[in-house]
Amino acid sequence: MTTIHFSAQGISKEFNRKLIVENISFALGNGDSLALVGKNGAGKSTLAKILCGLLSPSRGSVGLTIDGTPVEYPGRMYPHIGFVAPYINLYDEFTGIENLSLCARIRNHSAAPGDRIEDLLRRFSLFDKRNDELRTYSSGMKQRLKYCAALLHEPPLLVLDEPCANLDEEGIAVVRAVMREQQGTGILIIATNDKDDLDYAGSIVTVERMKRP
Amino acid sequence: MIMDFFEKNQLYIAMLVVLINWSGILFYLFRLDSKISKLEKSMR
Amino acid sequence: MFSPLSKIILSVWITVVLILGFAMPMVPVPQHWYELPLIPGLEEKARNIIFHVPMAWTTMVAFAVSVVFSIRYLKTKNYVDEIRTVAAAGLGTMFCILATLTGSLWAKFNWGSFWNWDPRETSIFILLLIYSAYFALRSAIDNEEKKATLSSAYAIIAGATTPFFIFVMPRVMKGLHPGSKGDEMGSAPVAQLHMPPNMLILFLASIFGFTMFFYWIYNLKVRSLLLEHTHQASRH
Amino acid sequence: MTSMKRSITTTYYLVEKEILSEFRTRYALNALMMFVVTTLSIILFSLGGETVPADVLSGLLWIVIFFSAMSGLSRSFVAEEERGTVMTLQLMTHSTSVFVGKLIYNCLLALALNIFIGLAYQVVVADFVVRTQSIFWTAIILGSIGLASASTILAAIIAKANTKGTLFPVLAFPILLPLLLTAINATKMAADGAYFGESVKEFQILVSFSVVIITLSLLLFEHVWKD
Repeated sequence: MTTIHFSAQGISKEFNRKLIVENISFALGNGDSLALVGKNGAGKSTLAKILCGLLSPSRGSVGLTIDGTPVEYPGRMYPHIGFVAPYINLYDEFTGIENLSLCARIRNHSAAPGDRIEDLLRRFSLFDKRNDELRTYSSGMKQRLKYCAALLHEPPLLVLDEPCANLDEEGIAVVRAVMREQQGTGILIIATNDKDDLDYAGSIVTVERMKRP
Repeated sequence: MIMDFFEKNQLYIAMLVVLINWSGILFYLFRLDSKISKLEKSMR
Repeated sequence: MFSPLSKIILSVWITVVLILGFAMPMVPVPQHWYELPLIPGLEEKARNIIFHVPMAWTTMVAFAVSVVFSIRYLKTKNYVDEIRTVAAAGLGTMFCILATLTGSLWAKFNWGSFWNWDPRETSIFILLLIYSAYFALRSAIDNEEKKATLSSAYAIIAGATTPFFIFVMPRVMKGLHPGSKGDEMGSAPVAQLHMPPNMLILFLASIFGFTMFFYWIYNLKVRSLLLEHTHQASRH
Repeated sequence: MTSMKRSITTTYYLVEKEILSEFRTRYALNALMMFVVTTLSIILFSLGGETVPADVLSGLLWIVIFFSAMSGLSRSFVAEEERGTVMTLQLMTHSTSVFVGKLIYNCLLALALNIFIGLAYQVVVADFVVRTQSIFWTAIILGSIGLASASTILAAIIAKANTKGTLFPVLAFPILLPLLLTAINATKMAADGAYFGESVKEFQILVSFSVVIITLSLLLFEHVWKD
């Protein structure tokens, strides 16, 4: 098992010279989980993107250490992160299995990805649809495939933005199981407004759009 | 006297025109400069 | 940076350059310090060099300034660097248009047509295109931070291609400006100046004066943009 | 596996993904081929049976190449932006690998397209006789690489702007002009039957242009790629 430390120090983000996220700090280790809550438009997704290294913060810093070695932010974060969000898309013109093997290859996961891909497809009940192009998938099925892609490399840090969006009950049950497993091995961060999701969070950070007096 | 000089050397008429334009621009710039300085002071 | 006294000195400096540029008489064989040579074919039009070349020079300076601050912006992500880039590029565009117009007018009476595609005319035209592309790009991006980053990146790429023109253009087109390929006096990438000393001094004084003049307006523009910025920030 | 080797395989799979995606969606290829055929026939119509000097014809050739590159090479990044797969790529790999992958794919596309244009132009335009084929093809190959390298970073820039299609040629033209002028000059020399050695200077300019642009792109790409 990898030892992981993940921390945020005074993260702020400006858009169009306006403050969207203000002064967020926390520190997490193995087995910790965190929920980011806040009103619509309060900057939850922005913060989630910053934590994954997709956006750079205007101020503050993000620190990730894996087995005691600090990871370069944001350039070298990607191998350690799994990220699922409604605004992330996979390739419509490829089939489910092509998308996943593409993921595995680009990520350089040579360690028998074939079995892992099949396991994940089975787990998210997509195995029968694996050879269909993604454009024929429903939005719920696409969401499940995003989970497969995010879990493929067994990331020590899993960030979920609206984890249960578009999912049916069966899907939600699988996602809940995934969340519980992640808490056992690494770090789980969820950005959500769903009360049920909060049961899976050890601590809660409220994101507010600060108004200057 | 002076008029005679300008009648003979018409290039100097053009020079006068340019100088008048130039002084106008300079006047404007100096005023703009002092206005911005004042604003900077009041903003602080 | 710019004290009131130095502004007055600068104003007097350029005024003197303007007066001398017009007033120094042109004679076939100069005898006194104040007399300029009358070159057949150029005649009184030679005075233009005092007024036209500084515009082109200032355009280049403005472009260099905007590229330098673009590099700095990408390093610091500080909006002040972005404001400096924009201010320099805006003024550069103005000087670029002035250089194009004055050059084109002079070319009509010296070389017979308003536009001849000689290397230096082409370079100023390309600079005009780069400036317009820069502002077109800026107007097509809504987000301020993205706008600053992307337009800075573009300015840097554009800046990096300009040295190529110095090598490429003399190879592919005939030059009319002094110092171009085929000039009997010899060719050089940047204009080689064959002038009597008094004219050279006046010419350099003009270049210097207009460069400082650019700096003054640039300074005004940066300050006003900064004011605008703090004003907008205080409203939110 | 060393990290060098790892990023090479990553880049290889990224290029493979681009090619596969192109064959599935036909985003660029079909439209580009039609574009080339239409422009060539417009040129043939307007030339009528007139004899046109070789330098005009070399200029026309590079006009076709420039505009077909403008309509094809911007797709690479614009398509990712439109499909919303930018973040997916960002989560999969390092930005440098993405850039190099796109660059290689664009080079391949530009080479395929321009070799086709070069062949078609020589066959179809009767007045355009290339006396030194070696100069002609070297100019086409080096020109394609230069065109692709400048287009790749500019495509990454305009992918984030609102008016993508119209903006691309506006941004690209002043930057590509030294390349185009040099390539036209080399093509002219090829038509005039110059020796290969005479055009070495042209090729040096083309190569150094690509080297400068690619180096700069690698430095700038991370800023452009990440919001």
